Amino acid sequence: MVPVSHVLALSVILFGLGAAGFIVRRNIITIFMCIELMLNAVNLAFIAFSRYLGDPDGQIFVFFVIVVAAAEAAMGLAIIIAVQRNRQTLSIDDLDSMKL
Amino acid sequence: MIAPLFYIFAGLAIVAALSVVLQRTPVYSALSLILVLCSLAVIYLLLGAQFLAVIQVIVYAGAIMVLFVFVIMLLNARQESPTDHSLFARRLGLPLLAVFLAEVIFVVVGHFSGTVFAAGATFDGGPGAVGGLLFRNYVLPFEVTSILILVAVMGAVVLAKKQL
Amino acid sequence: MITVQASDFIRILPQEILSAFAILVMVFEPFLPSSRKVVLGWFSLLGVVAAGAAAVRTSYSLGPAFNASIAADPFSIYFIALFLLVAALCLLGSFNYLQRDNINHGEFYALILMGTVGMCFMAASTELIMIFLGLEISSLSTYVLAGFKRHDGLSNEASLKYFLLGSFATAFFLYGIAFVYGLTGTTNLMTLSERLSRTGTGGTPLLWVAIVLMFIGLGFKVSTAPFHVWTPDVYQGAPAPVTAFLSVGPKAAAFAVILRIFLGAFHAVGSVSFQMLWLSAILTMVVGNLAALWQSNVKRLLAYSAIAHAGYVLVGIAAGSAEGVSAVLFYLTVYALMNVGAFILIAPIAGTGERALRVEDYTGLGYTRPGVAACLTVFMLSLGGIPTTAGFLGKFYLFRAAIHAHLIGLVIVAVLTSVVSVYYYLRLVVVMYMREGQPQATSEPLPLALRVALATSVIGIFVLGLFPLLLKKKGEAEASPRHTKLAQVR
Amino acid sequence: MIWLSQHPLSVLTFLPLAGAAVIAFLRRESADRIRGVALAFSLATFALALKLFLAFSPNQPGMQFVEYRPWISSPPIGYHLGIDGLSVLLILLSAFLTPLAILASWASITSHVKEFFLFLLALETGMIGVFVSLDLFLFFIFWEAMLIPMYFLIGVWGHERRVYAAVKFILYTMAGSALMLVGIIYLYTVTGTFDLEVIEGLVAGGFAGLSGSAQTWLFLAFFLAFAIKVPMFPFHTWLPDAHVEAPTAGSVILAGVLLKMGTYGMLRFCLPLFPQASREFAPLIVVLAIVGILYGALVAMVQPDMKKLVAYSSVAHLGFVVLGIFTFTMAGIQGAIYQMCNHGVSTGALFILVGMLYDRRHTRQIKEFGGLATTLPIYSAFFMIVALSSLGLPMLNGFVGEFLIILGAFHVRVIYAVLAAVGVVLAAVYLLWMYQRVFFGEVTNEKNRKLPDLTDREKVILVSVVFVILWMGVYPQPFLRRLDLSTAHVIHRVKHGPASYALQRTPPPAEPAR
Amino acid sequence: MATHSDLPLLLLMTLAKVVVVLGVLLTAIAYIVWMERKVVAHIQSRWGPYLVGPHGLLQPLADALKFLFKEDIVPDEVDRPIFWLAPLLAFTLAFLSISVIPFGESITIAGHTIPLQITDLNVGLLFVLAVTSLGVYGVALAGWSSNSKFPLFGGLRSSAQLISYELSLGLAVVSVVLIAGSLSLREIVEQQRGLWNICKQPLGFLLYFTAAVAETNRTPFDLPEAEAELVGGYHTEYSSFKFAMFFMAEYANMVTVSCLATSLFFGGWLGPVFGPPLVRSLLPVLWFALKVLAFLFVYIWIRGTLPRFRYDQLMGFGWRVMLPVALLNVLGTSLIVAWRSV
Repeated sequence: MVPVSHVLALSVILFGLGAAGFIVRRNIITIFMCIELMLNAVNLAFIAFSRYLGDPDGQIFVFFVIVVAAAEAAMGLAIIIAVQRNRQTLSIDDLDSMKL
Repeated sequence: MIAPLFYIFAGLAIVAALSVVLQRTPVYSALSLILVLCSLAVIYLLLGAQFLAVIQVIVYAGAIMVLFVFVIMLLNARQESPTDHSLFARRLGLPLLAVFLAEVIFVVVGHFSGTVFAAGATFDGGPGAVGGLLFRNYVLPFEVTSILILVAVMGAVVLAKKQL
Repeated sequence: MITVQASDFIRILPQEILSAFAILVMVFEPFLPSSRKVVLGWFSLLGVVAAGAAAVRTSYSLGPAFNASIAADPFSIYFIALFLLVAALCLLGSFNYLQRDNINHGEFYALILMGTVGMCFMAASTELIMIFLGLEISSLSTYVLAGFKRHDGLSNEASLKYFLLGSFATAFFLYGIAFVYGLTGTTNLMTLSERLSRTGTGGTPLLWVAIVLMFIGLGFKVSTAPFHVWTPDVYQGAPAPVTAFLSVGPKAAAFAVILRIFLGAFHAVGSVSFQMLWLSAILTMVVGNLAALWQSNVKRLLAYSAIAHAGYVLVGIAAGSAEGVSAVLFYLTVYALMNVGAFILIAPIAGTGERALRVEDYTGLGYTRPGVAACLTVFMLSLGGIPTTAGFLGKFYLFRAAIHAHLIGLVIVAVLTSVVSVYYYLRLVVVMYMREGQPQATSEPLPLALRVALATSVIGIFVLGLFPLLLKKKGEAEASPRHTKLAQVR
Repeated sequence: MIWLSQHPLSVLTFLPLAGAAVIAFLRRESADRIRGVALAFSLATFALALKLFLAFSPNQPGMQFVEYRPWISSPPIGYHLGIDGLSVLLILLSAFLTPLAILASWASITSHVKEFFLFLLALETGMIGVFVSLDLFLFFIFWEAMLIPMYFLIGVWGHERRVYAAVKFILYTMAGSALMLVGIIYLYTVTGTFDLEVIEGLVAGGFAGLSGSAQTWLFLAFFLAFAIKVPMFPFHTWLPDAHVEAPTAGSVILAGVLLKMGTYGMLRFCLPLFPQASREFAPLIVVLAIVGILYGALVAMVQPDMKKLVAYSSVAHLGFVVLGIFTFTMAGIQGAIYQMCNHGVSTGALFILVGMLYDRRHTRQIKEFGGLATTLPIYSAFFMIVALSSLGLPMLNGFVGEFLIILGAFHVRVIYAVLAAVGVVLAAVYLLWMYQRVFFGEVTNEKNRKLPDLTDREKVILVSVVFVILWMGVYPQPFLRRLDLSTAHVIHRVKHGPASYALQRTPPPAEPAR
Repeated sequence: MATHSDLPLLLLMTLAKVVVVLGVLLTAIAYIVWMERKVVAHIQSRWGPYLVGPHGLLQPLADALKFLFKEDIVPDEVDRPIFWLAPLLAFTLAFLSISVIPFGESITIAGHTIPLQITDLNVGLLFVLAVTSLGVYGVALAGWSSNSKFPLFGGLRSSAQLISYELSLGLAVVSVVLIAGSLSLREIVEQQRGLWNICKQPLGFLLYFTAAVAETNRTPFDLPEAEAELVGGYHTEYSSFKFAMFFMAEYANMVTVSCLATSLFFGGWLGPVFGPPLVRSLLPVLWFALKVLAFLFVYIWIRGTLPRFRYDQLMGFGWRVMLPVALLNVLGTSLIVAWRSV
């Protein structure tokens, strides 16, 4: 069997990559995708724990996270479309009209 | 059988996740992300969560990511141009993040070192089990989700529709 | 099979009523011409009032509901009442604004109601899943509301930044939950608290990691430093009544969650969460207040002030006592009154399209619009913590709790930064009364609804400033006898 | 009505606020009616204060006219009022100066008249409230709340750099009082009450909850707030700005009353509550006070601006007061209290006089004047009397206070007395030199030739002031008599520290029932 | 659950099944194309392919050769990796979902009972839905990577269409699942021994089939490749073998959808069974094949007779008619199921 810690390590690595991408990337769609990556890392952790504890409740959480991710995606992409429509840019660096 | 498959797909997931982060073209990132999602679905399956594995593919890969790809195409997002606006964030944020996550890994691995998954006799990841829980113990969250989705629908319409 | 009883539904009655009204608003929306959409606003207000009545009803049948995933306890009733107050004030403050800026869509009201529902769920839930869902409902509503001026670049930008950073934070919060779950095998706060104290897993580093992760997530929501970076941009870009809503509502809700989780469920863990709160409080107060000094845009200025106020609240939470909790509850109400008041007042001053937002635009306002200026002055003084206003008593209670807990250094930082804050609050007063010139601000008379909202805030500020016990007694009931009871249901 | 007569202090405190409320409902255009109402209320307050002063029994120890009423039950904050000899004098001073300030701004304030008088009356409530509060919390509320009207008075109706001055004023004071708030809350957490008398009793009884170092820190927290308010030497920089930029009424109240709050606070709180710390810090404070006296005097001497000169003279005079307090002698403290009143009257009068000149010429530069004695004889005469009072000429009020203080200092150390005396001489130098340059000699500036002399209203103001100056100089007994017990009490507390004082003069108010 | 000792054998058998199914399917596809050309020709009073082999029976082979040996044109501006990936994805996914469809009961060879199905997942139906939901990518990415106007529009249209109709499709399937109480296709088929689901779910079937036609981009829903407006739609820029992959994917999808319809509504392999054991186990496969063939014929028949929708009509129909009806159907079904179980 696979040790629990290996699954969790995978989860942390994915989470970290997502967070790093959030910081590094400039395209808002990519940034958003990095958030999705983080959510997936969370889900993996939940499933690993759920399996580890022999307790199916953790799966429920994953279910809700997926639902929320879907809702967020719909919303986020709508926001991105609205931004693109008004500002003609997808780069987070161009969205700085409010500094002071 | 399970262990090698796990390591193969874990490796695939990491490589694909790296690709999500490093690709400059959003479509490539999206495709890499789909790959991550599918690898994870396989890992879910290996961990006994069949229902969620399938849901992962249907909802995540099949709906959410389609939406992403769709928007990328709609907005015709090509390669992003590198800028140094974020230099501060990179210089400060990345090392901090790295340290923090290294610590987390250290703690997690330390905490669970040596433990393996119990033989999954008590664990049922099929649709029946999940559905049963959902409608018995978690009926309120389930119903509340409908409000969430209503908000999301409303929000998406408000923000993205050309004429209200 | 499914064991849901009638009492379960009574215990979430306010949320149900709000949701029902929100849906009705959506149903009626297409049948009203654009000019008469304000009817929906009044209808939503009716919904808020009805929910208030429902909260009273709920308070007579306290207890856990839906498999202990949610609790109707004094704590949640208090917060629900607070959210309803905020929603009502924001609704009153938005009618005219929406019409004037030509964004008079019924969805606005529905989203405000939905956001309130989410916040109510956050405060009432004793189950991390429910807290998470509540958080998401309120967040998604406010993301849209922030971008409600669809054709305005700033509003879009605000919405986007709020969304991206909010989701980022949510991921952290969730990850924290995952670790808590992995460690204890439960996501129910009551069970969690029991298991933590029984098994003594309190000290494991993994739990610390979980706590830190959750705190990062919630820290974004309440905008504590260094997770505050989104706040000024979002507050500036969002339509002013929305800023009023999101500067108070989600923040208070997140504080409710922090109280429930950190003082309720994790109280056995102690030191780590305390260190974190302490550090974060100091950073937040210093960063918020110092940054506010350089702002020339009123909304940004108030945004930094809102950050600073989160720091003050953290002082009360760091105290970690029942006294601290009661002080926090009191302070949040006070904060709601003054901050909502200030933001909904900014809207009519700024005029169509929110043009007059610089501090200089307020020049001479004290003489051209004495009433408006007087209200704004009251809000500023209260935010600055000048006695006889509720802002002072709020801070006083927080500091008292902290000193009781021997956090004197923290309190000294707090009082000194609040002196600094007086400087920037008074800048507005200075330009309104002490500078000559014609104000850039518009001079259309205030609509009735806004007057009602402002009067409520101003009167509330003074009444609470002089007779805090009208509310404080309630706050104490919520927090007593021991804060550990927070997560439990009497 | 019976209720009103039974609660004289509440009535006294809130009467001006009632006046402010009345003004709030008057129409903006009827400026004269507003002025009239303001004057009427301030005079009524003064009458009440006078009645209170006369009714105050000099032989009865402890607080008089005590009112107690639970206000906020958690934490137990009481609406606790009461006065002793110290406060009754200062209340009288406040009530006396306010009508003068109103009269002095009768004609000079023409814009936003309504708000001006509204704030002025609100300010009076704040001042009296500070002096009557026997609950630390209540005291703090009045102490802070009072800043707001003052801030507006300076900021709206002041001179060129008014905004700067107003903000500086409020920030300095708040910075000090913020720490005091921490001190107050800490004191509460240790003793469980905000009631001054209860805490004092505890401290006097050798209360164990207050360790030596805690006492030191608390003393510093309180003292800093008061020292900034006084202002003592290194914290004085807000004062010249505020005084100079404030309108006449503002300067009068600021110099006349607000500065006294600092010294009042030292006497009321620092000394009795933290006797040990007070004794420890006394030498340092005395030195600072003397530095303040000399520094204030020297700087005053070179000021080209009359108002600034008066402002710096305040620094010097308040140095005297602090010196007197920290001698811990009967003479020193009595002198200090007396000097507080003197300074209030004479410096207030000086500001009024400078204000009158400013109304006529719109300048305060000394070099702009000269030979005014010929064009404005009555004015010059009044100015002379007031200046002499300020520099401490025997037979006038200033002398009594300064003499007593120097006497007290002499008991502690001779050198203190000598240096303080040098300060008196310097005061004579800068005041008389200024007087000489402004009033004597030929009229050098043509603009000064046609100046009108005092109006009747101005004469009323100045006559009343001079009357008080003379009375206080010639017959200080009624004032000093009322101070005896209070002073003795303070000295006893500070000298004998937490050692032996067990006498509970007034029973502490019972813990309020829920 | 397989124990470890069975594992190699199991793998071997699975592999064999994959090879067989794939072979059959590929051939089938080839001849469906032939059938389509013939049927449409006859509907239009023509002869159709007639030259290569008797009745043009070798025509598919000729087509395949042509596809293989034609020049593979890759335009300059395309996004090469994705341009490659898209047809591959479409092709693979189309063939993947067939793996859970049971085409017969079981066959016993050398003492081993082999179910006539590649894998029997307990979430089999969901697996099919999952795989079909991924099908969008092939089309969308093809349109995108071509970096050309018409393919992009075609790709976008197709994505929108697939997403829209997938909902109705899923909901129609849900009503069947509600009745069956299982997600395993084998079980669903077994339960239809008494009565085919088409009798219980006529509306469901109608919805399913309509949505299925739309899902496979067939006429009258073939907007993504509407020649009149979009030249060739998403595969305008494709040629040679890559085009063939799209082509085969489309037909494979048709087969899958027909298989699914058969299993869900028409009793799958069920039918009269008689004869010796081998025949007994092969007859169900025949029934299954015939039912599927019938569906394919209907497909072609529709293509031959119905005109194409306009794009807004298509979307409107999907969201305003199909979805509400499907929802009502689910609601009604669940009420009946609930009422029965009380």
